[in-house]
Amino acid sequence: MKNITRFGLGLLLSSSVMAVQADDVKIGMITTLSGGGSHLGVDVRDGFMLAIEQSGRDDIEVLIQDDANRPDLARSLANEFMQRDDVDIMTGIIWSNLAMAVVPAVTRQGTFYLSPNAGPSDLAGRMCHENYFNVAYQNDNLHGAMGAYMRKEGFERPIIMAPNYPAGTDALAGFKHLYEGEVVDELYTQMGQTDYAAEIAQIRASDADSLFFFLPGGMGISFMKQWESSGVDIPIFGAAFSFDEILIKAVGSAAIGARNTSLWAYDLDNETNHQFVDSFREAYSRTPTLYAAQGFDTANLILSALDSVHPDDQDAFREALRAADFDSVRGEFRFGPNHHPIQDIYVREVVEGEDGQPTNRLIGVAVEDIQDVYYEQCQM
Amino acid sequence: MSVTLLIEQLLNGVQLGTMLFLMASGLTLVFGVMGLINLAHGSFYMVGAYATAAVTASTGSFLTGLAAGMAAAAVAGALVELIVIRRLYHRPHLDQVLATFALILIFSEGTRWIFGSSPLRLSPPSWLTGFVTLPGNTRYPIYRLVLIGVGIVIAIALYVLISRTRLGMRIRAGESDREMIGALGVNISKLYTVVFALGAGLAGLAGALVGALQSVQVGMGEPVLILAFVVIVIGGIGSIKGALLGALLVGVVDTLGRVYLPIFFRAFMPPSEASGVGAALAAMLIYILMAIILAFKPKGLFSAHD
Amino acid sequence: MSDAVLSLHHLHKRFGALHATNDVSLDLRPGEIHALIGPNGAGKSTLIGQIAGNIRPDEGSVHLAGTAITSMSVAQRARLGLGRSFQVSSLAEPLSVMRNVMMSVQALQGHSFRFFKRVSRDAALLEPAYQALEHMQLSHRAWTPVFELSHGERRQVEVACALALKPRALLLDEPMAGLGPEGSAKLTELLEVLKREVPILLIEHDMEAVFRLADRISVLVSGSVIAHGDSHTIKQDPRVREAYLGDSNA
Amino acid sequence: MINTTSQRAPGAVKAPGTERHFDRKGLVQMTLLGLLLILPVVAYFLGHLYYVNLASRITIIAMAAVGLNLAIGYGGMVSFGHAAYFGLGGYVAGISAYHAFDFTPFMSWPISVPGSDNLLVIWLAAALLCALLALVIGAISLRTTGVYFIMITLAFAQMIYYFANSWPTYGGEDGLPIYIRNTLPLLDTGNALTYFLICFIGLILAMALTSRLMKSRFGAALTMARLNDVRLATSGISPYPIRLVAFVISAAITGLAGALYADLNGFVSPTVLSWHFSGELMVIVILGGVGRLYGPLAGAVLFVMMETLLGGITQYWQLFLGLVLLGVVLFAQHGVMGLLAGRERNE
Repeated sequence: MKNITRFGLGLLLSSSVMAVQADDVKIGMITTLSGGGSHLGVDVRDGFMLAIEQSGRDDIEVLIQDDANRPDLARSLANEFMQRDDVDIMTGIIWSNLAMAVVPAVTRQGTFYLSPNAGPSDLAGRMCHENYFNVAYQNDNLHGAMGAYMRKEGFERPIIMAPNYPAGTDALAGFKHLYEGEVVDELYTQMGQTDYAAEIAQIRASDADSLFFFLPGGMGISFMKQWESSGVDIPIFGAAFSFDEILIKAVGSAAIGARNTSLWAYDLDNETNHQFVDSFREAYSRTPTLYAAQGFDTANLILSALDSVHPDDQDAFREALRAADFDSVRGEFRFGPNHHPIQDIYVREVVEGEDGQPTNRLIGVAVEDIQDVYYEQCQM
Repeated sequence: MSVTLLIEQLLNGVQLGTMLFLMASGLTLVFGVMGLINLAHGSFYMVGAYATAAVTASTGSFLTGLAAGMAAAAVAGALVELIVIRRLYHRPHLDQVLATFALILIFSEGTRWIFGSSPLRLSPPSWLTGFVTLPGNTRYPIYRLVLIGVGIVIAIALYVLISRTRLGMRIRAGESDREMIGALGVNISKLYTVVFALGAGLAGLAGALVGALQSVQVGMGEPVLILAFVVIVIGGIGSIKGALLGALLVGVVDTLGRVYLPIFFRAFMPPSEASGVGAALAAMLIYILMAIILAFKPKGLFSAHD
Repeated sequence: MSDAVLSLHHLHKRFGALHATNDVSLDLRPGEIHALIGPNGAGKSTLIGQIAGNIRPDEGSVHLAGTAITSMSVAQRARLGLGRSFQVSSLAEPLSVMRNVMMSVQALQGHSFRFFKRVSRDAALLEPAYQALEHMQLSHRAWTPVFELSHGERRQVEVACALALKPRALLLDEPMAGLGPEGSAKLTELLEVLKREVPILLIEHDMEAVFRLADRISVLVSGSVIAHGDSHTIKQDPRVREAYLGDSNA
Repeated sequence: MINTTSQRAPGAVKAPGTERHFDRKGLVQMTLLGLLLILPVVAYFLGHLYYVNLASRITIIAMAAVGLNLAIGYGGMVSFGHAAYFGLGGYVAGISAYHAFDFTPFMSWPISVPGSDNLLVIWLAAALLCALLALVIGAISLRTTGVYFIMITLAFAQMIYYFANSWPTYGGEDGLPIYIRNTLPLLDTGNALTYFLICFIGLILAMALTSRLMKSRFGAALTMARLNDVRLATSGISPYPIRLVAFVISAAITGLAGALYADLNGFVSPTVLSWHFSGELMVIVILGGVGRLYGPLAGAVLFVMMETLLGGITQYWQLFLGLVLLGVVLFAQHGVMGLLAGRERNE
């Protein structure tokens, strides 16, 4: 394996000094390793590199750069990868707004981009591209699946809450789309909000029978901690973005009992997944999050295509990717016509683990073979 | 909207305000006494929260953790003052901004290097979880009431410290005339270190207390820092009284704005749109408040300096 | 009173309980030096502030050449022809003497929103400024940065700045302070000549200079003018003697 | 005696040292500018487009800092909210292109305003709108001084940041893509070198404007407003309108840079409106040398290069960036230009 985190070269230094064989494959990874929410990027990177390492191939060079969660920096790094390093494939971006800044430019210039996390609706619909593959989810998937699940479970008066920004409003729209019923109220919080006392009081004052929220990262931690001591006792639901293994450990007991939708669970029963979880724990001494799983799958998808063809043959490589002929840690995996996954979405419940720490336990399937609603707008 | 809900939201606003006060009082003291703009004040908030989380996790005692957090922030403050800040007192505000901006980067990434990217766990102790039932059958978390109580105690303690003690006398002298306290024979550099460490310790205490309710993560100090600046500017820089009233004003306006603006817009808009517009306006509300106040009172409400 | 260049009518200013200016009326006539003296804390600074425009009076009015300037800003008053110097030198230290003086010329010639013509080649600015400096016998220091000047020279620059405004009246706030005998003598000489061109309201502690220069003297104590007249009258006035006996400067 | 009417030929009074002469400062400045121009051209013909785009980035950031330097360095107005103008300029480019792309009018009432992908139109609109915004913000903010000014400018920028974040029409937090770079007649703006040269000319013009401005009557008044506003007022010039106009020009330059940046990146998002970006612009100005014509350029070169190079070495690169900045502020008081070219004389 060649795990090369590239050292910056001087302005005058050409990348041609790197001794790389002509048929080697270069993958550029731009991900969030510093700043807010960097544990997502770290997990994507670690999952991805684990798969590359396990493949035993030494003709793959992975260049990794930190975007610090800044779109303009990500865009500049993408230029660096495409124009200086001449990478064949790019991947790694965590956040939708960064993906929107980077992906169209990358695919338009004839480089493949595989998304290990973000799935904004525009990239699934009117801005879809033949060189863009989403190996994670379309942003609506998990929220919609939770809507369907809560309807199925008989909750009739949910109150729903998200930050007031595009991913937040999309999340609530996605939820309502598959919930197919009236919600008691919609609450919009602020980006990066840390105090939820006002919202919790509103929730208590409503006569809701359940709460669905989308508060990724630190916002979710803050909310759940404050929720715990509020004395409101309706069940809470969310998407995996507030309930990854790292976040719920930071939340502590307050997360116990919450149910969340995910495209993957570490206790999902299939052979690939067992091996992945075991080897990840061994390599990094922690339980993988879904981001690690997505990174792992992304790498394996690339590897499966590389087995048959080099990315220089773009059409053949694209077909190989589209076939998705690899063993996914989430079981069944295939692409829809817009190169977004058609997959099962699971429901997990946060329980107390053997070590006393909260952990996710798989409790069922929310929706089988979910597909986004945007593929009809996609013309490739 | 019922009256009890309004009262509960007022309490929430006051609680937010008292925590902002802990941040703002240190900031305003440091500015009042040393004339220093400290953007890195939020870093002490973060240091306090991280130290508390780490010590609470290893000792199992929240109070020990709290003490450790406050101490760690104060020590960090003293060190920063000794190594960096004291070279900046006679520099223009610009240099202070650049240096403390650099300190933010150093503290944030240093913390991430030591503690990793994942948020840390920190919860209130079990004897402070749960809620009390207020008149009107409202349930209110005990921990938040404790926070209000701590804020009030600190405010009183600061008042006594500044108006009744030798240290306070020197601080007041420093605020009114920086040259004079040198003439009085006060050891200025020691006074500055003490005041800076005191401010940092208060920020650390705020970070530790609030960290138990929120996410202990890198960068947690920045939104609070901006709010604290709004507070001291509204209150009048250098004034502890201004910081207290500014903090309460900002806390209450922010909380009530978040709740009632969306409801207000629902009177003449479809609900989902009203929520969005209301939330957007609520996010801007305290900045609008600040701009209006400064437009009419360019030195804030209770300026210590003319 | 009608030919007065500068006149104050019944000015009042209170700061809380302190009646800092209490019904002060004064005037300044062409060709004269009118000195305003008074012990420390008499309210001189407050009064100057009201004349120059930093402080708004609570009651009363200020007129310059027949125009009411009570509600005008410092800059507006300056443009109307009120030149002033400060007790503590107030010049832009890093800049040359010329740059400081040219500011007044620039103001006199209208607005400052000319963006492209170089000041350093603008004869319309340079010439009058240089003349003002020659007037104050300082042209040899024209391109010296202010921070290199002596205390006395700075005083002269301040007066030159005021002169460059082609003022109708000059307001000089303790120009002799800190000058030493030689500097004082020189400045006194300069002012004696100057007063023929522009009347001067002189606030001064140096009694020798005051009695030599002033045509009329007003004495300010506790915010009120307690005595008024020529130097002889003032020297004899018992109230002035009383007020000054308690003062170290007497 | 003194009352002699001087008899000098017109123009006899001259400021000494106004003739150009070549010195260390000139050498450093010409080297900086020369390298910035030549290296991207060489890189372009060697086929390294990345370096051309990197140079464009540096150039644009430098231009934004030139704008800020006019306010901070020359006018003494420490604005902590210049991201607002940079972002607004960017959004003008983004929104205009969005409507031109969709063939929808930007505004239909009271007059119909179509979108445009013509860069000249966009630049004009960006500069004018930023000037207008700065006129409003400056008119209120300049009533305050010192820290209050720093904070009120920050407050206005935060308002705009939150507004852009939550206003869905133009993408909110996701930002707004510009699919195809906006155009100029006769030029292929999509070509990296052409675009770099456009940015370079923009930077040169901004610097020339600043330089010229500071030598004019307006500049003299602005300098005096910074050094001693009491003297300025006593001389008969109100500092307020002088400062306000300088603030407006400063914002327009920064806004223009924002428009260029949006087109370089092909998108605009609220990140460039955040207080972090305002802070970075300030850092660049201080890093280069406050109130020095070439300071922003030197600062931008250093900052962007550090960001780019350190980012490839370690994921904790911001720690080292912080240490470098701290070192500069503690040990190189007059910024990089002060270090390289010696102290600035104020004449």
